[in-house]
Parts: sequence; structure tokens; C-alpha cells
Amino acid sequence: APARAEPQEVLVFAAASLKNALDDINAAWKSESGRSATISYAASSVLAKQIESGAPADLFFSADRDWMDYLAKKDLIRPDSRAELLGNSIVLVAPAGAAKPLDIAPGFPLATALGDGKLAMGSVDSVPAGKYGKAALEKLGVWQSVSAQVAQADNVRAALLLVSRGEAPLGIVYKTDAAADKGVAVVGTFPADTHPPIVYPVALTKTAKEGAADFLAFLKGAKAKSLFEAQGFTVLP
Amino acid sequence: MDWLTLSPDEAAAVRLSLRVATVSTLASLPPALLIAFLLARRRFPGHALLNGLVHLPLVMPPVVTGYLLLLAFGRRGPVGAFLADHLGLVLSFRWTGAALASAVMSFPLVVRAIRLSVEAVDRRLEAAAATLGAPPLLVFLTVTLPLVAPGLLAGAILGFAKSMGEFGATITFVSNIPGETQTLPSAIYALTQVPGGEAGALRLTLVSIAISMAALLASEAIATRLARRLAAA
Amino acid sequence: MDWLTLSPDEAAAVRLSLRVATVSTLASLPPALLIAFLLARRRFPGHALLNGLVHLPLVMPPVVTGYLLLLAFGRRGPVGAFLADHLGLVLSFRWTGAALASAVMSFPLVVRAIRLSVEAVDRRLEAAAATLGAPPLLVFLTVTLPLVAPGLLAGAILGFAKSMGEFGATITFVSNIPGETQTLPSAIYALTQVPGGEAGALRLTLVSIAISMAALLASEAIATRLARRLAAA
Amino acid sequence: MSLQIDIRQRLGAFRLEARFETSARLTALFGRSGSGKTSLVNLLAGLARPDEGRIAMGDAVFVDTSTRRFLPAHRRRVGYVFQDARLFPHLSVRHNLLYGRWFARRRDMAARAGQDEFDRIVELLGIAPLLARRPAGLSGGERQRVAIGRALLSHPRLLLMDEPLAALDEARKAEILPYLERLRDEAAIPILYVSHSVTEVLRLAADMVVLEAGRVVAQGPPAEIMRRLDLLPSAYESESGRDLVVTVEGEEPRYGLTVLALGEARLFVPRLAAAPGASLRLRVRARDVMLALEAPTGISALNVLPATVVGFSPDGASGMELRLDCAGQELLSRITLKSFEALELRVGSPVHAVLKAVSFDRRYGGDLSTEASGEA
Amino acid sequence: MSLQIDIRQRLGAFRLEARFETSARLTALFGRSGSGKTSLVNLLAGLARPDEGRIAMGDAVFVDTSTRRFLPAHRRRVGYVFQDARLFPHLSVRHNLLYGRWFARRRDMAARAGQDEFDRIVELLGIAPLLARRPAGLSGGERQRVAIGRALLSHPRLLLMDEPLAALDEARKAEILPYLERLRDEAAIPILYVSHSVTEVLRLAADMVVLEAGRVVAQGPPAEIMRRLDLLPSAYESESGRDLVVTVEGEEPRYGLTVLALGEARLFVPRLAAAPGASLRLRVRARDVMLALEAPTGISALNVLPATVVGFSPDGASGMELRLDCAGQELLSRITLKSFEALELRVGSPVHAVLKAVSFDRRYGGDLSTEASGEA
Ligand SMILES: Nc1ncnc2c1ncn2[C@@H]1O[C@H](COP(=O)(O)OP(=O)(O)OP(=O)(O)O)[C@@H](O)[C@H]1O
Ligand SMILES: Nc1ncnc2c1ncn2[C@@H]1O[C@H](COP(=O)(O)OP(=O)(O)OP(=O)(O)O)[C@@H](O)[C@H]1O
Ligand SMILES: [Mg+2]
Ligand SMILES: [Mg+2]
Repeated sequence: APARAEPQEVLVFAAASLKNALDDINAAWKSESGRSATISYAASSVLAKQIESGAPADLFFSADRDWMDYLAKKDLIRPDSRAELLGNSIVLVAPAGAAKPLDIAPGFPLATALGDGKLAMGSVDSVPAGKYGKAALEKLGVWQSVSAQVAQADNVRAALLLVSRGEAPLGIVYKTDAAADKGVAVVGTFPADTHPPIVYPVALTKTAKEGAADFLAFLKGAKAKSLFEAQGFTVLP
Repeated sequence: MDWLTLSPDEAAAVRLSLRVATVSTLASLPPALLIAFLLARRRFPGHALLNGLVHLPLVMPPVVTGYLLLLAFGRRGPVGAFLADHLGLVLSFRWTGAALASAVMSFPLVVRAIRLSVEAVDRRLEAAAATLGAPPLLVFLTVTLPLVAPGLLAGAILGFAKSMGEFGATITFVSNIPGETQTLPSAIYALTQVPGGEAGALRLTLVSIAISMAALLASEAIATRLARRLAAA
Repeated sequence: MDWLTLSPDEAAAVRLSLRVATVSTLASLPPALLIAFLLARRRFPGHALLNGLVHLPLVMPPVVTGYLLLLAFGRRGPVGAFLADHLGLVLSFRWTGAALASAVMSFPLVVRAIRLSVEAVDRRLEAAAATLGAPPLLVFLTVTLPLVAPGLLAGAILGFAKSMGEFGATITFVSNIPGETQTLPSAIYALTQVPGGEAGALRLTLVSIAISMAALLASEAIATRLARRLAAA
Repeated sequence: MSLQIDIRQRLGAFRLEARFETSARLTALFGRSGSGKTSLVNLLAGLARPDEGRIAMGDAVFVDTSTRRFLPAHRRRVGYVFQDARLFPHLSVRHNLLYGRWFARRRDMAARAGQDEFDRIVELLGIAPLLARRPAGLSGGERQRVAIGRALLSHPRLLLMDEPLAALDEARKAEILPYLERLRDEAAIPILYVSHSVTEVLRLAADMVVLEAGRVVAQGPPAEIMRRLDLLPSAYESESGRDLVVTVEGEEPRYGLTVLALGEARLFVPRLAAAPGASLRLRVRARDVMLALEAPTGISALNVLPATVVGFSPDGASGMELRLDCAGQELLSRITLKSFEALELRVGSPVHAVLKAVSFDRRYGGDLSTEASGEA
Repeated sequence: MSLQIDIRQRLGAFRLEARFETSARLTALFGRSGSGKTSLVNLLAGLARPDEGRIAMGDAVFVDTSTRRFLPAHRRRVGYVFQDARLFPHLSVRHNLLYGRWFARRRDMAARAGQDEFDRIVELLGIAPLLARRPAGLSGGERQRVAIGRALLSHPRLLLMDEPLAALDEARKAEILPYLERLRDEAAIPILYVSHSVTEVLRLAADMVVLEAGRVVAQGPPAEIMRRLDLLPSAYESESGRDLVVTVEGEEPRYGLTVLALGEARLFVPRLAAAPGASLRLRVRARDVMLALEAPTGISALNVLPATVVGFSPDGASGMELRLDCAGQELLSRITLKSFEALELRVGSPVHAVLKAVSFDRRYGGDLSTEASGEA
């Protein structure tokens, strides 16, 4: 297998939602340095547990803080290398044709807007976007009125799909996903103070190979910044 | 003891999983029987296509299957719209949709089990029934079907077990609404996604295993009786 | 045409999936045959337990199965450490691990298919072979096994198809490392997780389906020949 | 009702090309193993389709490839006793027996005879103790009896029986045969009966069709067909004897006898359907030939042939087999050593061969050689 | 080599309790359908275990429940021709035939006879054209012949044959029987032969075991056992005739004859294994009794019994059946109507019943009634 043929290649474990951006950045890094990283995309939870059981990953790029904290607690990452690289925001979306702007504010009439439809979100306990969405709705005081109508998808892409297919009249997804899908229109954006900060932490693992730090550095560089932003991410300072 | 007590949501998931698995198993047996029979016995132009179609859910990642189900059976999907308008049968976000997803996912297994049994049926017995005046449908009901019983049973238990574990297509198609579409595997999956959720996931997994093992034991008991009845004659 | 051209990573995923599916299918047939035979023919104290164990991968959500594999066969797991130290066989994060995950996930299907065929074997033929001087092992090899061929074939094709679609346990156990553990379904999954990935996912799904259909057609052709050979005598 | 068959079918390398018509109540289908009997019966039952040809019973056309007609098996109302019993393994013996009857009762009133008939057939076949059992543990003969019962109870309008009694003991056969005779005579259900047993065929059949390698090589009254030995493999002859070539001379209708000429001598045999002048072969079994020095008078044996001893050889511990010349044809006689010495026989001794006419009676046919056995 | 059997086994409601010993080369196992023949043979082959008991052949103990010994089937070296052929459907006829031989060749040198033997058996059974085929399309008789070949080629030291010839035509039987005789006599392989055919049993067997409802009810030389008709269901008698009770008087060793007394008269029959003074029943078939007005002289028939006509009735178109009183016992005679009139017979007419001694010779047994048939 190619990966074993070049053992020095950096192995990155990254949340699947980062695939587009990281693939581009990897290509850029390759043309710049001649080296390339191997990137394994999966759910953050899965990747974290694999690192815990000895996966040869050099770099972990999580979709939320929880799983990074999990590894930190087990002393499996280099705390000094940890950085919160990207930010994102969550938005309320509706199917493209049927979008009526809604002012997202405390007590806003979400239930009315839903009618007897479902509100599509990521799983409110496990999927980061779902957790953020629930926190925001609670903060805004409308969670109680809609909680029975929440359809929880196992990832944010599935939630987005439910809206773009018109199955659900409204959904809560990342701005990055909403922007790329012509089937949905953004109805409103949740204010940043209604939920914990949406960040994508990255860190080297305890067993990271030498080259990994270079890739991490590249991620933090200007070239990467523009590629992240091209996918709609906010690059945190 | 506390460890064993289920929360109301969990209990609901258990009940729902049982219902979904039972309904999807029972509902998939008749079409599976029909298709197994066609595949085993008839050679027709679309044979390979039908055979391929049946196996698709096995070949495609469950997420893709769920996605296709959504496209077809969702409210806006051609079949879903038809069912909703004409039969009042809504599948999306309903436990019925979960049952459909389960049935589709386990369909290849059920069909194959039944097909193997159909192929093992001694056709000379069907010929004998015909000479005794039984028209084809009655030959099927009175001879073929009883002889296919072991395959039906094996198919049913495979389907049931698969339904108890199916999750990818289900959650993609009907998502995860506690009390309506949150089956045991969905609940377990959600727990595995939370740091520290392992204990809960393990607990529900054990519940799921216990249910399936009970079904399995029952099926073995029936199979033993069937085998005794059908002992090579 | 461009749409059909595979990127190097995708081509690697296709090759890998083929390898994983083939190896896992071939490797699981002998133990599946053994266990199917035991389950069908012998009554022993651990019968129900073994039967339950075989069905577990069907019942548990794939993620759980993958997680358990990770715990047992991972580098730090008891079995994994043993295999690595004594046999030099590393499974975690290797394609071999993907094959193991595939084999485990398809095991219930393979065993059941073979078992149904074993149960359909006319034991009077085995008795006849014994009177002709064949000791039990040779009876098995020269009579039982050939008669079980349809079940073996059905099991193999089910296992192969399942391997081509298996994703949950594989990605959880060996992750999704391009060129090493990124099978087609894992690649498809990753594509479904990002905006604009649908086209790529669909494309790979079609590739996967094409491969499986080819295998299916081949198996049907063999099955037809087998059936002609074994036509009720 | 007449049965008309004219079909061609290929089965692997085997070709079945049978054509015959019969209106006998019971027609025997006879022929060596592999001659195509079962294949033919399958075509009649509708379990196989001929490549070409036509099968009809009375007005009912079962199959006719020229008009593309094919009456499916379940609508032919044939009762088929298979060579292999083919009992339904999932049904009790009782339900196996009732299986066909259920369809018959839905069809016609006559079939509603009901319990009586069931009891009678169960009694006849001696399967009452088996009713509650499943076929799995049945012995070979038990299975075959249940299969016969199942076919009989389906109220067929044509009965196909493929070696139905092969696995049964003589005693059981002797119980079932009279029943088949009654069925043939009273119920008027035509029967096509495949059998290797000359006794059964002679006893039951009015017409006989002989198959060889897929073709009909002879058809006619069984006794006569059996007599035309040249049609049948010579190995049917299991006992020593010789064939006499004789000419039909006439009849004695009053006594039901046919008169045959052998040189100067006359032979009397039970009536044959043969025209005067026809030439026939008669089998004369060595053990049926008695010898007398003088032409005996006042005895019941009608046939006394002058002959000359041309040779002899000991046969077993107490026997002697003599070769006789009888109007230029050879005859064998088997007598005891004691008689041989008492009669002081030598080569050249003039003797009289004495044969009873009744040993030729069809009703008493034992096996082929008994049957076609010596006359005159 | 002697075969010792003493077993008990329950099969559902059926109980097999058989005990016998035989050292005959060929032992016939006889009995009605369902009497336990196949069950017993299965025990011998090692396909079933007795609940209790012992089976041994010579020094080899096959099973002994008291010592918990059980020799598995594949080590018993029995060749078993099953009642159902049980060919391997996945193997060609050739490989079915060779299956057992392969194991035999690994075992002993004698089995290496090789191609010759294979060709001979294939030739004998007439299955050469089938060698390349699979069992699926074979006819019933073809299947049975392959099964026989397969068992023979496995070089058994005991041959178990469960109605091996039931599905075969007479011609084929007549080819195979002499081979079985050679096998019995030359190869010295003991054979246990299940058959419903009296002819086969009489011809082949030196010893005969009769089962009824799972128990051995008779054992001995076949001819003798057959004669003890009371042991056998009366329906075995399918032809009219009467039994004469006679006493053994002595022997004429020179002629190989046994002399029997019936009142004043003497009857000569081929030698029987019976002590002087013993009482026997002899079956005399109506068709074997010739009548003469005067005691004939100079004829080969040894047995002439004075008798009186006590009744008659027409029998078919050309026959007459007469009842005779013969030293106080009844005898039947069947003659032609023509003879009846020519002899001017009436009730009360004194006649002489004439019977040939050779019709009693065992070698010529037809069916039971032929066999036990009239003597004197
Ligand atoms: N497993 C079983 N359960 C119940 N009864 C059985 C079982 N096996 C055999 N029997 C009964 O035992 C009796 C003897 O059967 P067996 O097959 O030995 O008869 P057989 O003498 O070979 O008869 P046939 O001449 O008809 O073949 C039969 O009545 C049969 O029904
Ligand atoms: N499907 C087939 N393929 C090839 N040959 C076949 C097929 N079916 C039958 N035959 C051959 O046709 C011939 C006639 O078979 P059939 O069963 O009619 O014989 P049969 O007269 O009933 O003989 P038996 O008395 O042995 O039962 C046999 O030689 C058989 O091998
Ligand atoms: Mg036949
Ligand atoms: Mg038997």
C-alpha cells in the first residue's frame, strides 16, 4: 500500500466536514513543499477513540472542543501545539423556494414558522452543530416550544439534506454548508453569543512524526487561510 | 440495579425498535418470498436486474441507501408523494419509515435465505401435487411454502436481527426523533458520539442483544421442530 | 468522460475495496463452513451461545462492532497485541483490519447461507458414502461439501456484496486512511460529508455497484451450472 | 374411452418416439429398464411437454403441439402412482391421502363418496396404523401403498401406475390386484400400467404396449404379445425349453380351442386370436413334457406328439434332460433319472411327448416361460 | 463366516427384536412390507445403533451394547445396495461406481484387480452408455443397477442387498442373478439378501430368515420354509390347488428322490431334507394334475394316484376344474372341456391323477405355488 511505502508521510485525522478545505490545502502544500499529508476523514468521535487506541495519527483536527478535550485529558496530544484554528456560525435555513426571512431574537416565532413540520438539526447530544443549535434555541427561549418537532440527523449534512429536499421546512446547519447548497436559503443567522463558540481545534498527537509540525504550520499560514475562507470558514486569529 | 433501569426515552427506543423490527420483518416476508421464488424459478429478461436491485442495499453504504430512500419516499419524492396523497401513508419522520428502511436493508438477506430454501425444494413433489389436481397457486401454498418454511424462518430471524442493528439508512431517511423514529441503534449511535457515552451505549447494546437472542432462541426452537417434521422422507 | 475518470485516491479505494472484499470473503468461508456445520449438525452445550455470537454483528450497530474490534484487535487490545507480538500480524489501521471488519460484519450472512444448505443435504447420501468406506472427514469433503456448494456460493456472494458496502465497522476500526484503509464506502462517506460531494459519492457508488453486479452475475452463472449438476436425482 | 398417443421427445441422447392408440380398460406398458416407460407416462400426466405430437383421451386433447395446446397437469385429472413414491414430507399419511381428494371433491359430486371410500382404501392397503405418521419413517412398501391410496382417492379419470407393486410382498400384491381389477371393471377408469411383472400384466391387462429404446415395438393382447418371443429379449427365457414353429389350422369353437399343425400332428391350445394359415412360435418348457412309450389313451392330455430321442444329459442329482426330434423340430423333456431308467430310453428310442393344453391358459400364467409354455 | 445377530431396537411404535445366526453364503431376509427388514439391514451396516444387543461377523464384532463397542459404518466394509438407490447426485455414474473402490484400494491389495473388474461389472449391468452421465436423468432401473455396481465395486466383506432387483425387468434379472450366484460361490462374500421374490430367494439362498412385525418367525432352508405355508400369509397362494398331507417314508439315494406315503400310494419327489416319519404338506397345483382312466404304464411320470371325481365346475371358456378324492384328501385338476367330454367324466368316476416328479425340483421354482407344487 502506498501509505506504507512512504512511512514518513504525515497522517492527519480530521473531521469529515473539513474534507473540501483540507484536500485543497493538502494539494497546495504538496505543490509548495513536495510533501503531502494523508488525511483520514471521519466523525471526530471515531477519530478520537482511534487515537486513544494507538492510531498512528500525527495531527488531529476536530470539529468541536469536546473530543479534543477528551484526548487532552488522556494526555494524547501535545497541549502546546493545540490551536483553535477555525470558526463557523450556525444558521437557520429553509428550502430555497419557500424561504421567508425570520428575525432570530429571543422568543422569535419559530414554532409558528414550523407549523406541523420538523426542525432538522444534527443530533442535539452528539453532533456539534446540533449541540450548538440546541444551546442557541434554549438561550433564545424557544427550545421548549419546538423540542418535540426536532428531527435529529446523525450529521449536519443529513440535516441540510432534509431541508433542501423539502422534508423539513426549517433546519439549523453551519453557514459553510448552507452556502454551498443551492437547495436551501438562509433565513437567519444565530448570534454568536447565543451558543458556545463554534471552533475547530487542531493539535499534534503525542506520537506525531517530525513533518507533522510543518503541516500544522502550513495550516496556520496565509495560503491555508484563503482556502479555508473559500469554503466559508472563519479563520480565527 | 440503577445501571439496568432504562430512562423513559430509552424505554421508548426499546419499544420502538421492537415494533420496527417486527413490522419490517413481517412486512418484508411476502415480497421477499415472491421475489425469491421468481429469482429461483423463473428465467425472464429482467432477472439479472431484479437480482441486482435486491442486492443493492447490501452493496451501497447505508447512508446512500437512506439518501435514495429519502429521494424516493420522502414527502417530495415521487413514491412518497403518491403514497401520502392516495393512501394517506406518510413515511418520512415516522416509525413506518424506519420500518421501511429496515426492511430494505434486510431485504437481500431475507430474499437469499428464502431463495436457498426454494432452490432446495424437490420439484418432483410439486409435480405430484399438480397431478393430484392442485392448481399452481395451491401447489405453492400447500407444498412449496411449507417446504420453504426453514428458509422463511431463517430469513425472518436474519431480518429481525438486522433490523435491531440497522441504523445508517434509518437515521438518514427518517432521522432521529425520540419516541417516533429513535430506534435502539440510533440511540446507541448518539451515545457513542458523546465523550463518556460508552457506558450508556454498552447498556443499550446489551438490551438489544438480549432481545435478539431471545428471538434467535425462539427461531431455533421452531427450526428444530420443522426439521423434525421434514426429516428426509 | 471526465466524470468517469477516477482520481488516484479513488482508484486506490477501488483496488483496496476489491482486495478487502475478496480476502475477507475467501478467508471467512472456511470458518463459516465449520461453524455452519456445527450449528446445523451438532447439539452441544454452547450451541445457543455460538449461534448468538455469530449473529451479534448483525444485531449491534456497526459502529459498536467496529469499536469492539478496536478494543480487542487494536494495537493496545489484548488480541491485537498478541497477534502483533507473536505472529507479526498487525490489523489496526491496516487493510488487513478492514478485511477483518468486513469478514466479521458479513459472517452472519455467510454462516446462515451455508447452514441452510447443510440442513438441506440429504443425510442418507452421507450414510451411503460411509458404507462405501469413507471415513467422516472424507464423507464431508466428497459428499457434504459438494452438496453444500450452492450455499457456499450464496454465502460468498453475500459476503462479497456486504464487504463492498460495509463502512460503519470498518471506518470505526481502521479509520479512513487513503491507500491503506480507505475502501469505497469510506470514500463515499467522506464525500457525503461535504458540500458538493454528492456527484463524487454517486460516481463511486456506481463503481461499487458495477463491481458487485459483475460478481453477482458471475455467481449466478456458477449457480446455474451447479443447479444443473445437482438437479434432483 | 380411447387413448391416443403420438409423440416425439428428446431427453439427452434418448429419443422417445411413441405412437399407439388403445381403448382397453387396462393397458400394460412393458419394456426393459430405460426403454422410456416413465418418460412416456410423464408426458401423459403433463409433467413434461413433447417436442412434437399429440396426446388425447376421448374428446380431451391433453397436448397437441400443432395447435399449441397444452392442458396443464392439474387439469388432466390423472392419478399418477410414481415410480418413486413422492409423498409430501410435511403432511401426515392421512393428509397425503386426502390431498388429491380435496380437489376432486371441489370438482364433482361423484367424488363426494366420502368416508366410506377412504376407509375402504385404507383398509385394502393396510395403512390404517400409519395414518397419523409422517412419511419420514415409513418403509419402502408402506410408502408405495400410501402413494397408491393417494392416487386412487383423487378420483382420476385416467390412472397412471408406474410399477406400483414393485416394492410389495406377494401377499400384499394378492390383496391389491383384485381391487385394481374391480377398479378396471366397475369404475371404468382407464389404467395405464407400467410393470415388469409378466404375471401382473397377463392378469390385468387387455392390451399391452411394448417399448424398446423409446419406440413401440409391439402392441396387442398380452398373451399373444408374450408369445411372440422374438419381440422380446431372449433373456426373458429363464428356463430350458424349445420353440416349436407351428401353423394355425382352425378352431374348435365349442371347446374354445385353437388347432395347430405340427407336421402330421395336431396341437390343441386355448383359443388364440390368429387367422388360419398363420405361422406361430410356441414355447415348450422341458419340465412340461412328459414321455410315454406307447401313445396313451384315456388321458386328459390332448396333445401327444410322436418323437424320437436324439440325445440326453444328466440334469442335477435326480434329473435327466432329453433332446427329442419331433417332426423335424427339436423339443426338450426333463424327467427323473428313475423314469429314464425305467423306460429304458436310448438315443433313437421312439417316444410320445405328452403335453396338457391347460398349461397354456392365460389365467394361469406364472412367468413368461410358464405362459408361453408348451402346448399341444 | 458366520453372522450373529441379537438386537433390540425401537423405532417409533415399531419394535425390532431379532435374533438369529447364519453361516450361509447367501441368507435371504423375507417378510411382509413393514416387517423390519430394512431396519435390520441398517443395523448391520452401522447406519443405526441398536438400543441393546450384539452383531458380529466371524471375529469382527460390529456392535455390542454390553461392551459399548460400535464399529462405525465406514470400517465395517459392508457393501449396501439400498432400497432407494442413493446415488451421489454430484458425481457422474462413473465416479459413483468408483467411489467405494477408491477406499477399498487404499485398504487391500486384492481390491486392486482394477479395470478388468470395473469393465466386467459395467458390462454385466448394462450401464456402459451411462458412465458419463449424472444420476439425475436416469430411469428407475438404471439407477438401481448403478447402485448395485457401486456396492459390488467397493470390495465388501459382507454384501447387504435390500430388494436390489425390484425395479428391474426379467431379462436384466436373468443376467444379474447368475452373477450374484458366482459372487456367492466364488468370491465367498456372505450376502444378506432382502427380497419379496420367492423365485429369487429359492434360487439364491441357502438360508432364509422370515421376519414378521420385527421378530424372526422362521429360519431354515428356503424350500423347506416356503413349504411351511402356515408360516406364510395364505395369500401367497395365487393359483388354485390343494395341500396334501404326506408322511416321509424314505429315500432312493440312487435317484436322488425322497419317497412319501399318501395312504397306500407312494409319491416320488426330489430329495428333501426331512427325516423318515416326518409329516409334510405338499402343494399340488390344479394345472399340474393330469387325469387318466387307466393307470398309465410306460410313461415318464412317476406319480400316479388313484382317485375319484367328487365334483367339477367350468373354469373359463375352454377349461373344467375337477375336485378329486384321493385317499381321503382333496385334490384339484384342471383339464380342457374337450378332454372332460372325451373321457366322459362324471361325479363318482374313478380316475388316476398323474404328476411329474421334476416339477418339484427346486431349480425350477417359479413362484411359491410352482415350487411347493404337486409331487408324487
Ligand atoms: N423412524 C421411525 N419411526 C417410526 N417408525 C419407523 C421408523 N423407521 C421405521 N419404522 C417402522 O418400522 C417398520 C419396519 O420398517 P422397515 O423399513 O424396516 O420395513 P421393511 O421390512 O424394510 O419393509 P418394506 O418391505 O416395505 O421395505 C415399519 O412399519 C416402519 O413404519
Ligand atoms: N433428462 C434426461 N436426460 C438424459 N437422459 C434421460 C433423461 N430422462 C430420461 N433419460 C433417459 O431416457 C431413458 C428412458 O428413461 P425412462 O425413465 O423413461 O425409462 P423407464 O422405461 O421408465 O425405465 P425403468 O424401468 O428403469 O424405470 C433412460 O435411458 C434414461 O437414462
Ligand atoms: Mg421408469
Ligand atoms: Mg425396506
